[in-house]
Amino acid sequence: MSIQSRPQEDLQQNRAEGEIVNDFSIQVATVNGSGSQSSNNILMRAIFQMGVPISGKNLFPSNIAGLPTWFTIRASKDGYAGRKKEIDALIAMNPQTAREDVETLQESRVVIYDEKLNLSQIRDDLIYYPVPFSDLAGQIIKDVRLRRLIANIIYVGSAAELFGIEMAEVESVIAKWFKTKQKAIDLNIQAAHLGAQYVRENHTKSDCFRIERMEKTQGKIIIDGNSACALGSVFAGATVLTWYPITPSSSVAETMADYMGRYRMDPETGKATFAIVQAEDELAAIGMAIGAGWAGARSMTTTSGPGISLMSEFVGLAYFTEIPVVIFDIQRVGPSTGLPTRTSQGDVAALFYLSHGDTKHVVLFPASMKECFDLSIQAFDLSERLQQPVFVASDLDLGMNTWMSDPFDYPERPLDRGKVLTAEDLERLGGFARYKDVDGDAIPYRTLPGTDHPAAGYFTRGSGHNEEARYSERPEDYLTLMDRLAKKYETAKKFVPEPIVQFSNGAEVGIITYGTTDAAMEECQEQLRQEQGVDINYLRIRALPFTHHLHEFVSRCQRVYVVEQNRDGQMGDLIRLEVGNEEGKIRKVLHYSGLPIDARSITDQVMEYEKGSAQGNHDDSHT
Amino acid sequence: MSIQSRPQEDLQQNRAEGEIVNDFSIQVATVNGSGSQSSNNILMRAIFQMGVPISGKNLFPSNIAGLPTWFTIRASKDGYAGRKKEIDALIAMNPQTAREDVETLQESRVVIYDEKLNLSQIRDDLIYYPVPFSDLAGQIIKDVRLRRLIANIIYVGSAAELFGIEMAEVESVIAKWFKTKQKAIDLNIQAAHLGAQYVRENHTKSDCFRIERMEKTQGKIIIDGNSACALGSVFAGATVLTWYPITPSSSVAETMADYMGRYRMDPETGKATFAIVQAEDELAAIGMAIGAGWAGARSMTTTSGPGISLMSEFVGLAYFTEIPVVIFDIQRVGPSTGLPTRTSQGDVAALFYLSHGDTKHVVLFPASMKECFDLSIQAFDLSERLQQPVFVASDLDLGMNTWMSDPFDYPERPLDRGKVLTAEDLERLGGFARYKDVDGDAIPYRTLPGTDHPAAGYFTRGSGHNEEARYSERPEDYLTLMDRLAKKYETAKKFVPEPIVQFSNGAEVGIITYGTTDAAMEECQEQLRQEQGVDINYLRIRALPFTHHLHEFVSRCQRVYVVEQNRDGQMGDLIRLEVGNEEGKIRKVLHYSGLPIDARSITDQVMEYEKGSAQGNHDDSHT
Amino acid sequence: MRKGALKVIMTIRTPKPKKVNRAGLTISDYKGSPSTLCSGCGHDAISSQITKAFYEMGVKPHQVAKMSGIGCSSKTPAYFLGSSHGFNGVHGRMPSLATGALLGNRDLICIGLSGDGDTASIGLGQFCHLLRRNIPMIYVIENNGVYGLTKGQFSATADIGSKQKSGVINDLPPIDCCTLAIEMGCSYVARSFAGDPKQLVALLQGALSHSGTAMLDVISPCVTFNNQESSTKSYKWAKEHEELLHQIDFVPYFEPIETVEYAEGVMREVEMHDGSHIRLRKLNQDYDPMNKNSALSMLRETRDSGEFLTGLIYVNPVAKNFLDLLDLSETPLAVLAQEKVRPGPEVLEEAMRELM
Amino acid sequence: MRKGALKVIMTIRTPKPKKVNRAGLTISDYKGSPSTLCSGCGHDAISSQITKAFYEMGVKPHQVAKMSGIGCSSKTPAYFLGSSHGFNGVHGRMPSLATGALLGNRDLICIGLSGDGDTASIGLGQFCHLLRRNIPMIYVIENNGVYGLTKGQFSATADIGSKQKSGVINDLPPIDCCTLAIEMGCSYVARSFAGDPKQLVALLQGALSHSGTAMLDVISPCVTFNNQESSTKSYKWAKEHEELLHQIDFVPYFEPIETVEYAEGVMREVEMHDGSHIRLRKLNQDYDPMNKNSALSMLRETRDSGEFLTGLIYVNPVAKNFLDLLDLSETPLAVLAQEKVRPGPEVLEEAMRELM
Ligand SMILES: Cc1ncc(C[n+]2csc(CCOP(=O)(O)OP(=O)(O)O)c2C)c(N)n1
Ligand SMILES: Cc1ncc(C[n+]2csc(CCOP(=O)(O)OP(=O)(O)O)c2C)c(N)n1
Ligand code: SF4
Ligand code: SF4
Ligand SMILES: [Mg+2]
Ligand SMILES: [Mg+2]
Repeated sequence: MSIQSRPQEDLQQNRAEGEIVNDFSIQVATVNGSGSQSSNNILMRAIFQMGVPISGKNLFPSNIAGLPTWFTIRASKDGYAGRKKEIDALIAMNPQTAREDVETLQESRVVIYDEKLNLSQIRDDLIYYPVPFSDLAGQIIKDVRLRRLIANIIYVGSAAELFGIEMAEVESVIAKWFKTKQKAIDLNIQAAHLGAQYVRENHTKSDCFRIERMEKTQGKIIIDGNSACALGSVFAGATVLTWYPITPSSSVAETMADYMGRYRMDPETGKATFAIVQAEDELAAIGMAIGAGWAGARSMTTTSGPGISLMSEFVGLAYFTEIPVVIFDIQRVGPSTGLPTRTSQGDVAALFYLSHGDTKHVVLFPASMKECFDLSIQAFDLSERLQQPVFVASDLDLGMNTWMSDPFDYPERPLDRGKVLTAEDLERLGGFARYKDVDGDAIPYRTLPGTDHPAAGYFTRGSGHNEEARYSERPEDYLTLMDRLAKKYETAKKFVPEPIVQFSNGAEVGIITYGTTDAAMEECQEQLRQEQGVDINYLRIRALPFTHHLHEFVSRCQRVYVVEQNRDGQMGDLIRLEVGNEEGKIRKVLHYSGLPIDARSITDQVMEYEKGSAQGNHDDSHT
Repeated sequence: MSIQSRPQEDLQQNRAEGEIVNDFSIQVATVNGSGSQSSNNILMRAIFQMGVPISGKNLFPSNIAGLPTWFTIRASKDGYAGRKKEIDALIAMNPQTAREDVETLQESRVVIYDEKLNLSQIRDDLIYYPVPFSDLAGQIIKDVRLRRLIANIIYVGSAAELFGIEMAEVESVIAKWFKTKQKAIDLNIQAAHLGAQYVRENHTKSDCFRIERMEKTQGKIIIDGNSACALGSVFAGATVLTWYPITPSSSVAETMADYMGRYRMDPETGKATFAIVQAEDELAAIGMAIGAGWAGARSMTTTSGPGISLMSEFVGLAYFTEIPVVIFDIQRVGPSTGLPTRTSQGDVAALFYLSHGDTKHVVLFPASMKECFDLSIQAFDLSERLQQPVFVASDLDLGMNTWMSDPFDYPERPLDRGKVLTAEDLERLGGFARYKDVDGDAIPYRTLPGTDHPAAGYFTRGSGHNEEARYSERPEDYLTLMDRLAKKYETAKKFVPEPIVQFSNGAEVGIITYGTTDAAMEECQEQLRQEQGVDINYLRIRALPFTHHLHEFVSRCQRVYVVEQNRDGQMGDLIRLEVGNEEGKIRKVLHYSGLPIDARSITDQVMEYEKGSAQGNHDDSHT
Repeated sequence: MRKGALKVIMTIRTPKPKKVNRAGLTISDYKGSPSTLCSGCGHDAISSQITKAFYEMGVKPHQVAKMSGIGCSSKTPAYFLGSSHGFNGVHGRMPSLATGALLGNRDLICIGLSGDGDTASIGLGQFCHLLRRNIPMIYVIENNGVYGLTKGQFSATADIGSKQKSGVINDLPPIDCCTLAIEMGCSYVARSFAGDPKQLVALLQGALSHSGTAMLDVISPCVTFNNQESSTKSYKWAKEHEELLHQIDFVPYFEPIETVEYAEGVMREVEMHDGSHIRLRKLNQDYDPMNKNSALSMLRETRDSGEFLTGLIYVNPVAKNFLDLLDLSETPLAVLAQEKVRPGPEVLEEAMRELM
Repeated sequence: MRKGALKVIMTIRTPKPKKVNRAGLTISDYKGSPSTLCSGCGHDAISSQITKAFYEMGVKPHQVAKMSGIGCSSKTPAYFLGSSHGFNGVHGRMPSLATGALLGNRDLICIGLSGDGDTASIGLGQFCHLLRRNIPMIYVIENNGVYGLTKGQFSATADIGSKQKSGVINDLPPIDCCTLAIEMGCSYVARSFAGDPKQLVALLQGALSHSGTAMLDVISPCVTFNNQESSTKSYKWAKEHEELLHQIDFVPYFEPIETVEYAEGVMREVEMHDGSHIRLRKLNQDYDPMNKNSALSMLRETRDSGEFLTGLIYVNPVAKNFLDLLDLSETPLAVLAQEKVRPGPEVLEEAMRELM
């Protein structure tokens, strides 16, 4: 299979005097479990070390070994990190997909491939560089299994040679990658050279793509969103993580376990200042997290769609009993099991309304590596401040793909543990009412179990209760409680991260996004400006509930496009509820194929609308 | 505690020359488990047999015995069945609540009470009829436990005497109630007479409430909504019921078990034509129901809020794999455990969006006993026709309270088993593609397991699949599938029950309700007309998705009030998404104390808005 | 006779009724709000014994966390230790809440109350996984063989062949929570009866001295829905069929152990984690509750012979509990200071360098 | 030697390889789509034996319902009996789907495929309740002690002390699915090994002849995440430690039973529900799989001694299954005609009269 239908971009167009420098994509087509991950990373990092901004997207199947996988490296002098629809250079290593992979390329693109596949007959409008990878591998290693691995690093060498990636950088990356394994280092470097040498001796470069040293990556880091969330949680002082494995969220917990083991053992006692428990399922995972939050720990769980559904009942309990807990939803393609290894933003409505009865939840939407780190930290503060569950809605593209980023800043603000009464406080106050709105912000005070004061204890229950936390079926008590919870949601608006807003003079069109969709926007704005002469105002949502900024933004635009990666335009609906939708002002631009959204798709859909011709799949049933 | 704050209705106002006939409410305040249920029913049915329309609402605690319970009988010559806010006659049997019960009455109302409680000092603006219930009971029975039961029937006699309920009717109801238990019949009749006699000899009637024979109940039945849903399911040909006990839904399953045992044993074989299984929890209950639906049975499950949350993951599976299953949600007050014995319409959003990812569900909203029967039947047809889960959203008020109704009509249409291919069909067609939109209505064809044809088998999976039901991660397959499911939801609009619409000439105000809220509307319309001179247009939603009627209705009204029993105005939001909300045209009238909504509360809130002064709890954050 | 015999023993055991206990508190400090259960409900009897056991052991109420699911049984935490924190969660999922609470604060003395439906029907999975983890808490099943709060449906411990008021008959075998608990690795497994207060108090005190999960399967009749004589969960049946495995004396660590002379094999003494002693006095045969296999056989035999065996069926006083295995800091995680849980800037820098 | 011995027996058993079976179908009619599992995965070996067993028994593919949860193991139903209906549901909840499918159509021959995580971790509750109900189906646990599909985390059957690639160590005891199954009332309990095709086929055929739940706990190595020698779920360990409880001959009901002479106590014969016979030939000691208690003791002993016992551990060929108990109409509920399921107008009138 191939991962895309043949897109329409004319190469000539963006070619500056015959050459395209630091602005193209290389896709390696291989099978999973074949060990190509490291070579792909080495290739990507070598470009990175030449100062050229990169991003890497791994498109893998939902199985363990033997099925087609595509790793796409995008080099972008402008630092565009979103998916680039068109592939400029294909490294075809997978017989199963080679033909289709080649067929879907656009003309005059590059194909580096294993000679045996002989692909050159398929089309004559491409530039082919056949390389006998396995034979070359055979020259330096006998073991057949290893030979496969070595072939991978050989294509790195060939590509480096072709695109002008300095071999010195390749070598240094290899050295870093294999750390202390000197034998591996030598072998891989040897193989890389072999690949380069072969190309040098047997091919003359006839394509237009080149990497040239620049200065845009100094001091940058390369990381994935799940690791960034894990780091954020470590520095948020999270103490209890209870989770159940599910793609694409597992690596949040697993990476966190590593970091915790390194950074969170008490130096004095050598004991753990955290507990990580793999629960028997998601009901138990969220139950444990809520129990820990109730006891006063900074607790969290990590999951994806199906887990969110299973957590519904417990999340309602936490909302109603006002217990802090942070829930990471690394979204994948739903409904049901859906496409576990594809990305989407399809859980927005589920998260906002999660659980039966009148519930509304706080959800944060990180859009970058920095935000994965920062908002993870803020999520814990918010959750303890507001005494309610807080969701961090990431997705597979953000969470499992590799992104370039500035290093993270150390948090300035100390931990906000919220309104907790100590024994001393109780002594002073002579008691407390667990669910009373003392401060007028609808946030009550709580005590932690174990607080050594006769007035500390109270009874938490998911059934009706009054301000003293006593059981009550009285209509007036229930109204008081539910109205306070509604008011607390208003209070939340003061604490959640504000949207990022950007106005351009005289722009009529507004675009709203959230989360990873933002990665395509810088490029999209450029396309709209360059190709269409359209300037836009831009707002990026970072949290539910919405803040007043949204109203202002919408009122300052003639037409607002909400761009998101799900079928129903879930955020678009929430925005319409919040600000209304006078004469169809709020329009939906949707992308839900499971592939990360790309600038081109957004630009095209926006322009379709703008030309008053919105039609087809992505037409919007509400307008 | 008392169940309401003191309402403001001036008795004089609705008093026709000094007397109020067949238009008042009697509330019996007692404790649960004290056996007052039967006497309350006898009192209510005696009035019913006098031709006077009645409705009975039981307000009971979430425990088994010993806590305050209020049973309210409303006699209404106009047949108003909604809750009447003000209590006209109190029968005070519960020392725990007597004082507060009396304090919350309005002036010149009636109090019949156990002499020992001596309540007459509390206020002097009420009419008191003390009766020594236990002493009287002691006269006819020694056993202390039985004496308590007998005291209950004694107050029935006293009330009958006071309000002019014919003793002959009381006797015939008692006879019916205790069926063949002659001893019980005699004892109860004796006790009733004793109660009547005591009042005759010791009190002179000084209140204005009277029951007078009329002709409005002939041929009517008395039933609760859960029994009506159970009967509907029996006649819908439901074959598999898998459930887990939860208030207020349990009696759907339990009543259905009775009916099935009587009406659905195969006369020829004596075997069951149905299976009823009490599962270990709601995940298993819905799982079994889906498995049965997949196998081709008409399957159903019954639950309430917490169960709905637990069913989330499985419901997403059924939506995505297109398996019919009917889910009854007898709504109670949520979130979480909430108030298990109070009523609400709080699950609308949860049901509509249930499960992660892009999902939208079909939900039916019965508003009467007849509709509980009819829509239950239609739910199964819809579910098999559309091949997706269908929810029947009832609630505690509808489901567990007693309502008067016309008898149910026998279904005209035969069962619609939807698009199922037999071995013969397959032979003719030479095969099929499980998920292909052959007819252009987005509804595919299915085969049942066990179909004796080599082409019958297909593989059902919650993961991505193509039209042939094969595993697929291809973006284009996923888009095709999700777009078809969206289109199928459009198709559903052709099949779901249309709303009930009623226009009055020149009316500017429109009111929209659904489910039990309708019970208060006839009375509310009368109040608006009589007291405010306001005529309204009325639309009652009977299903999600909405049909075109909603758009037409809204466009023909200046201002539309969506009246519902939850905090967030969940249906109101769905309506706003559907038709927009130009200058705050769609307004929310909310009631969420856990008590059934009453006409007065609606009338007052609507008028508040109309006078441009909507404020307070029920203010609407969206306008 | 038995009761007589018991009394004697109790006098040895029970610390002379004092006005206040070691914590300086009176018995009423261990009471809760008035029960809203049916009068005569077995659950209320259990609440009283919990009150008594915690009082006699001088447990500090503020250290206690009372956890429960949903059901009549799960309401009981409101009816004892009123000044302790309590958490009445969702149906069948108390084990995960309790586990989390103890992860958050390892110092809590945790007691979970559940019903047979809450534990053996909806909660079976979480129950088993809690036992596998040997979470340090007392887990009481108030076992009446029915769903009380929802008015009498069968639970997974209902007698096979038993009949509901509605006439429905149960044809599934009951789950034996004690056997299951032992198989799942529970380190303190006891069965008792709401109608046998003395034994129950002793077993609860033993449980309080235990460092892992202490599971008590307590037959607790539902007088409203399942107290007919035929029910193995009825007062009458349980009274008539109760077979004591042994007589139990509990000697708390803070009491002097008077050495009493016993004939060979008449008494076994189990030293608990906290130094308390459980003394088991032979009745019919000498029974070793530290032997898992004989415990399982004993359970099978008595089950087959329809006896209602009560007592301390299995105990392993030294099994490591889950918190030990996690090697958690002594200070409860919930109250660790910021310095302990937020690494310094240099750590973040190190992490960043590695990613460059 | 063992293998040798087995071969002999097999020749007695296996119906001479024919081109087509009783259903007139060839072995390839029982194949499915090509596997996408790792080459060498134990699960694929099991799929082959299922294909073989169903072929040899002449099962009609259209009567079969293949059910599964989520996991590498749960993908396997796609890799055999390609023309049968299959249902790959949600994680850990296959038991309820299978139960429902059989309620809807009692004629289905149902086989469920699950993993140790799917069954013993997330699915433990539903698994136990399925067994209690004795649902008539084959339930295969492809037990590799890890979560394969999510890349190697521990399941509830992971060896205590075993180490993940990440270095994390498991300190919880593994659940023994066979013991649990017997305790929960399962009526056919077997343990086998993906590397012992002959035994597995025989056990699957016996399962096909059984009228209640037949649970097969099959050790099925995960070559990618848990095949290191130290793992009790690895090929090497299993091969080296496998202890056959007996040698199994299966004689399907449609084959003549040649009476072979055996010395006293050398062979046991179990007659199955459908008239097939399972012949168990003594190896070390004579073992009676119809005795629950000895089955449980045997499991405990071998577990303690670290042996890997395989064979038919317990069977009760006459236990009533859930559908029998429900007294369902012979015609599957799914295909009952309208006349059977919608009572006439007179019935509704009667119901209405009662409510007046
Ligand atoms: C998710 C969920 N399902 C169902 C219920 C309804 N419910 C409340 S208590 C209960 C069973 C209680 O039985 P048991 O645990 O034995 O307690 P008992 O009342 O007998 O003491 C049920 C089914 C619920 N509250 N939540
Ligand atoms: C509700 C839910 N939680 C988590 C997952 C992720 N998940 C998929 S398979 C699996 C475990 C599979 O382990 P096992 O059942 O042993 O099967 P194996 O892959 O080892 O054969 C998990 C946790 C999921 N699909 N659904
Ligand atoms: S219903 Fe049964 S369990 Fe519940 S309180 Fe009453 S007696 Fe106890
Ligand atoms: S990961 Fe393990 S279980 Fe999964 S397919 Fe590979 S070998 Fe089999
Ligand atoms: Mg119970
Ligand atoms: Mg596994």
